[in-house]
Amino acid sequence: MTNILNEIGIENYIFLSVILFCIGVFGVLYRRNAIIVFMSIEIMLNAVNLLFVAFSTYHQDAQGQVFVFFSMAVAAAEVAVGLAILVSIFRNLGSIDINNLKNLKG
Amino acid sequence: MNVSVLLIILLVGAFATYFAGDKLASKVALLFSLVAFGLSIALLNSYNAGENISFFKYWINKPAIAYSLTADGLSLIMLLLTTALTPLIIYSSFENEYKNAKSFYALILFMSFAMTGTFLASDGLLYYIFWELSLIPIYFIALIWGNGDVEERKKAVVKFFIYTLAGSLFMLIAFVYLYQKAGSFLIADLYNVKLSRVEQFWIFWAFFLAYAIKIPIIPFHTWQAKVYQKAPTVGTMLLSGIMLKMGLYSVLRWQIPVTPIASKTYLPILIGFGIAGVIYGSIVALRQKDLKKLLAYSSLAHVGLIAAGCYTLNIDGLRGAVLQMLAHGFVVVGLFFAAEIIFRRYETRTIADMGGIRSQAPKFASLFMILVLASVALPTTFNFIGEFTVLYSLSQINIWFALLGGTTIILGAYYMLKMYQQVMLGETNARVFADVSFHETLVLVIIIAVIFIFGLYPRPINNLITPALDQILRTLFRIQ
Amino acid sequence: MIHIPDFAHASTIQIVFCVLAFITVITAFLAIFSRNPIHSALYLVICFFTIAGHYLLLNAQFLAIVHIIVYSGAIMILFLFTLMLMNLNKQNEVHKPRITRLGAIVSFCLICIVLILVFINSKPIEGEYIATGEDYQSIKVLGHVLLNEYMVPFEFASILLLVAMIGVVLLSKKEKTEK
Amino acid sequence: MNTNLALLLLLAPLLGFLFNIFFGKKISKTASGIVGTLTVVLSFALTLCFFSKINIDQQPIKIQLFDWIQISNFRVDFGFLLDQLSILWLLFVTGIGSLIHLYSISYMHDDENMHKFFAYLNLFIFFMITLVIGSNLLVLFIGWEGVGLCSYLLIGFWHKNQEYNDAAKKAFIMNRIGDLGLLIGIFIIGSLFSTLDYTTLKTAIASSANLDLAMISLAAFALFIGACGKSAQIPLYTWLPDAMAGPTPVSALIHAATMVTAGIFMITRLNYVFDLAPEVQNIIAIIGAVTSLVAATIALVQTDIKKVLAYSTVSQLGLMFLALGFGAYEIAVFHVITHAFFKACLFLGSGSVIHALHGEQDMRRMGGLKKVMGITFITFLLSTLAISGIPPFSGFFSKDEILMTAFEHNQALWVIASLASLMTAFYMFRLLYLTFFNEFRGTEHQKSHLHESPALITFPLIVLAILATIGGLISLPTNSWLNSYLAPLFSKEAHEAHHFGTTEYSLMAVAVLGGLIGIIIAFVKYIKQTQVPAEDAEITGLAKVLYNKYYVDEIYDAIFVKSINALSRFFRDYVETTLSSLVFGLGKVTNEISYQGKKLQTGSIGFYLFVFVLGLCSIVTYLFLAQ
Repeated sequence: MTNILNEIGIENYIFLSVILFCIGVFGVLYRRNAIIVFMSIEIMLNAVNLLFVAFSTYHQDAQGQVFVFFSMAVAAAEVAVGLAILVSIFRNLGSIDINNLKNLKG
Repeated sequence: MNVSVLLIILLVGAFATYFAGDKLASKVALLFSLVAFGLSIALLNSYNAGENISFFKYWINKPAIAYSLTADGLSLIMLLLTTALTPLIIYSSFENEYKNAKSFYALILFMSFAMTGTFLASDGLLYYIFWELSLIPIYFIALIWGNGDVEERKKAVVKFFIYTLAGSLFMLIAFVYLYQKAGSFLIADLYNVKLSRVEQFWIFWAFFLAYAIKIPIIPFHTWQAKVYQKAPTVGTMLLSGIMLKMGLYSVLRWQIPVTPIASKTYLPILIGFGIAGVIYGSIVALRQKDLKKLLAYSSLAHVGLIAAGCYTLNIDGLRGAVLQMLAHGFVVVGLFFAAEIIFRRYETRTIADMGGIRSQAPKFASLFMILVLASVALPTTFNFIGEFTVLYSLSQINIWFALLGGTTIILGAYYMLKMYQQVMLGETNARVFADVSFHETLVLVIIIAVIFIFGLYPRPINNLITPALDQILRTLFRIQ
Repeated sequence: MIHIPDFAHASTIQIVFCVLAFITVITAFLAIFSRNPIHSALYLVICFFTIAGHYLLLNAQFLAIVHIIVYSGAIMILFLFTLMLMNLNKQNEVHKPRITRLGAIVSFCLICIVLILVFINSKPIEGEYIATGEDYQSIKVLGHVLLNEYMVPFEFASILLLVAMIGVVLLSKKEKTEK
Repeated sequence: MNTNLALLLLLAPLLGFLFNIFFGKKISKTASGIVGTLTVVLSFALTLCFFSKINIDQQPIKIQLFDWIQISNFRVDFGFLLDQLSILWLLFVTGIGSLIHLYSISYMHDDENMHKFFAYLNLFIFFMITLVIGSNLLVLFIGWEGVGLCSYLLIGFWHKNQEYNDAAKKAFIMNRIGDLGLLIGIFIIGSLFSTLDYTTLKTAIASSANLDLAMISLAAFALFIGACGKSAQIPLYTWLPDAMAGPTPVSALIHAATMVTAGIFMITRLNYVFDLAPEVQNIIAIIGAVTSLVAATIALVQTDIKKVLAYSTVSQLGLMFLALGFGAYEIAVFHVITHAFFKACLFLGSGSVIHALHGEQDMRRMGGLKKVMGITFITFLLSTLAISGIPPFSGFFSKDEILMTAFEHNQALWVIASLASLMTAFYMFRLLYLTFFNEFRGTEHQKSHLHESPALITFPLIVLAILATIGGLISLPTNSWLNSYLAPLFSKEAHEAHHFGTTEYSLMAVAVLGGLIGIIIAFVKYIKQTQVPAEDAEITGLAKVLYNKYYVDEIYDAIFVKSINALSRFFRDYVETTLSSLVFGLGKVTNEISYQGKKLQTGSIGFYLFVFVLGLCSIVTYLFLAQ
């Protein structure tokens, strides 16, 4: 059994995940809709997960994948809690435009 | 038995007072403070008998901090001052009603604990901890139980707190630097660490800032008058009677021996600071309208002279300074108590509202007069011995120092007698002034007795402190 | 040293990778840019599927399945439910001011350039990709690792999920402020 | 035995003080007065014992109690020295003190706080004894400050009157200026000789080869400043006339006979120091002469009977300093003693007059008292003759000695001193005439109550008048008992008895003639022409300047008191606030920084994220470049 990376190369995974990550960052900065912001965060998480798996293969080690599991668990929890917060914000403010959330202004 | 027992007693006392409830608090606090006083007498005895009363235990390994308490003559005498004044101060407040008395008295004992620790600690960081710890209770005492407008009080007290804290921070920096050099916070190691001139310069002024604010030496005194005025009298007594002496003690214990070259170099400047304080404080005191503020400025003047004595770096100056510290501690407590006695009856501290008390309260007038005379250092009072010795040591350095410092004799008499005249003398006051009660008399009589006993026979104190001061000077001049 | 795929002589795997990668990036972009949040969510689902494809490509079958279950199956459904709950599909999002968008684009470019340059210049240790032939990512092995070495974090993860669950229930419950 | 007796001598008045302070109120006024008097009489009796003892064996008695102040290279003990000088001083301190106590029993009988008065008087005697018998300068200093304190307490005895309190305060503070001088002197002596003990000091000075004469002069000068304060010399004399606010026995005891002579005692005690500083001695002589003239001129026009006596005291003290300046210590001491007799008598006499007039002190409201107050008048007359230097009264001998010494050393000063004594004769007789002769000028009410004072008042007057008359016997020009008695004290040979030739006799004649001229002028003015001094508002010209004491008080007030108060106000209102605002300024700066920094927190998440990304980029870049 050959290593799949012989065919594709670890760099390409790196680039892919970098691009995905940057798209996530861009989404967070660009959009005002909190749900889309959340989705962008998910994209960033996935970019990292992808890199984990790629390196797990590279090192032929299961530990990378184990971390992906944990990361998924955290992501799931985060999304659940985050969306719940969003729902309650929506209930209170009638909008989820992040520009309206300026209570942190000093 | 060693000195840490004393600390434990005071700390336990603080808790016990808190849990005793508002009604019993003052009595429990008095009991514990008296026990502490008795204990410190016992410690003195065992020290005189040559027993080892120090305590040493490593506390934190890295950085190396030891729970190290050492008592020599100097520490012991300051200890005695603290433990003797604490019951007196507590007892003096017996006729006052305080809200939440349990916290009040617990804080007093806690403060006493912290100050005792400061006088005993021989590890730099431990000392620093006690030093800062003593600030917390007085902050609350002044803030919560103080008098006058709340906003102004808050302003004054917060200023005091932050100001002294900021000063101490420089001391902490100095300690950290010393630790880098010496690898230990223990005082003996700090004494032995080799420092260059420039290093000594920085460390010296860092220490100076902390102590100058605490003592206070002008121009770092601006917190003092307001806080004295706003704090409850008990707080003022604690501040002026004991806490100021922490700064002076620290000058002798920490600043001078650690930075000998700098101390010798800046000797004239520092004496100048002290004497400027004497003159400035006396002159400002002349025109104060508030009795407590006047006493605050008089305290500034006296403390300036003590500081000048500390910085003379000769045995007379040091001994005089210590004697004067003790004398000033008692007298200033007495004077503030006299102000409190008037306040209890007239509800005012404005001098202009007083006058004509003497014909109504002859007993109080006599006791107050004696305190005033002690404060102006009449011979046979304890203050005279201190003042004379300090002035003598100043004259050894330069006769002009003695002359300028000696203006305290004239100006002190001027503002104190002027105050006494405006407060006590004149046509009988229209308002009734009940003469001093038993409690009040007892407090004043104890203070006066101390003033006269040691004013006539200071030898026990001399014998106790002289070896310790000699040791400091030997360290200072690096004589083995 | 960048490994440029030789498209003329590309192997099947390489083609599959390129296609998958292309879809991933495009759908990610679309997810961000589409006006309608429902569309965004659907694009994102596709994106996640392609990522699962990458996992499969890397021989991590279990992970791919879990990924599909968790992300596409749970998280995205949650998103869709929320969107429908809020009835946001019609909501027209007001565009951000130009300066904000400019800032977003600048930072996007910046982070892209920085990261890519860093990775390019980081001079990875050149070497043969090892293939020990050992089984390291079957369910059996993973389960072993997960429940031996990482047992405590595993349990903590479960607690985390439990706590999240409770928290969500509490958060989304209607507050009884009217009393 | 000596120790116990000496301690009893010292402590008896202290016990009297304690008794009167604690129990005086409980017993009757007279009883407290008697207790006070008895303690002083006891001291006097003991002094007589010591006096006879020292006359026999000539040996000073030294008593060491315990150590007091520890200085690096020496120690100051509580120690007492009973030698010729201190016993002499004790004699008249306790002697006159007893008489004045006796006098006060009657004089103060109407005062509700009589027990306190006696307590303070006793305390004063105690401190005066301490001052006199201390064996070193610091014990002297205890007494020195202590008598100042008692003077303060007694001047302000009627404490409801703020003017009296001002006078008391002034006395204390001016004394303290002198005290600082004394302390500086003590410091210099201590550091030069490592001792403050008189006998050790004397031997140290005698035995040391190379003395630092400049420092010794400085010390002597500083000590002289101290003496100036206590003995009311220029420039520190203004407190003494004001001190007349106190009850009259106090003026007699403290401000005429005893306390004010402390400066002379101290200089005499340290004669061996002053002998080494001739330039300081010159200053002393000049100051003494000038003081005596200035005070005499002021006394010429005063109308308050006690003020006249006060300025006369200053003037006489000036004469004593003149003698001290010439190194004629025994002459100064002689004048101290005679002055104590006649001035105490004069003050007590004036007290008797004031008592009869119910507190009236203005001579313009007196007159004609000769008829009703016979004993007072006669004693007063005898004392006035004594102070005017008319032979054979005591003042003649002492004053004449001083003038003669002055003539020998410095004729300019002699002229000044003679002028002063001429004026003395004038104003004293002016006082006498205005008070006792012609018609009574007071109110009818006062007139109806005129009476001779009771025996308790007149008895001390008689005793003192006798002493004032015959006191000169102790030091006759040719055969001076005093000189030989005091001889052991002085390092150089006692002043040779003046060689009596034509010069001396003519000098004597001039002095007597001067006195007579003064008396005659007064007689012409106040008896023949029956003039009465003008009312305050009508005084003009030079008389006004004199009447207002050369405006010295006002000048001092303007220069020192006002300026220091202005400085105090300036410090309080400007310096304090500036310093305070500096400290607050630090806080304000911090506050402002934080306020400006707060604006960064816009609350816009987009902005935060943007900054966050930038930060991330820079960190990554940094980490990468740092490798």
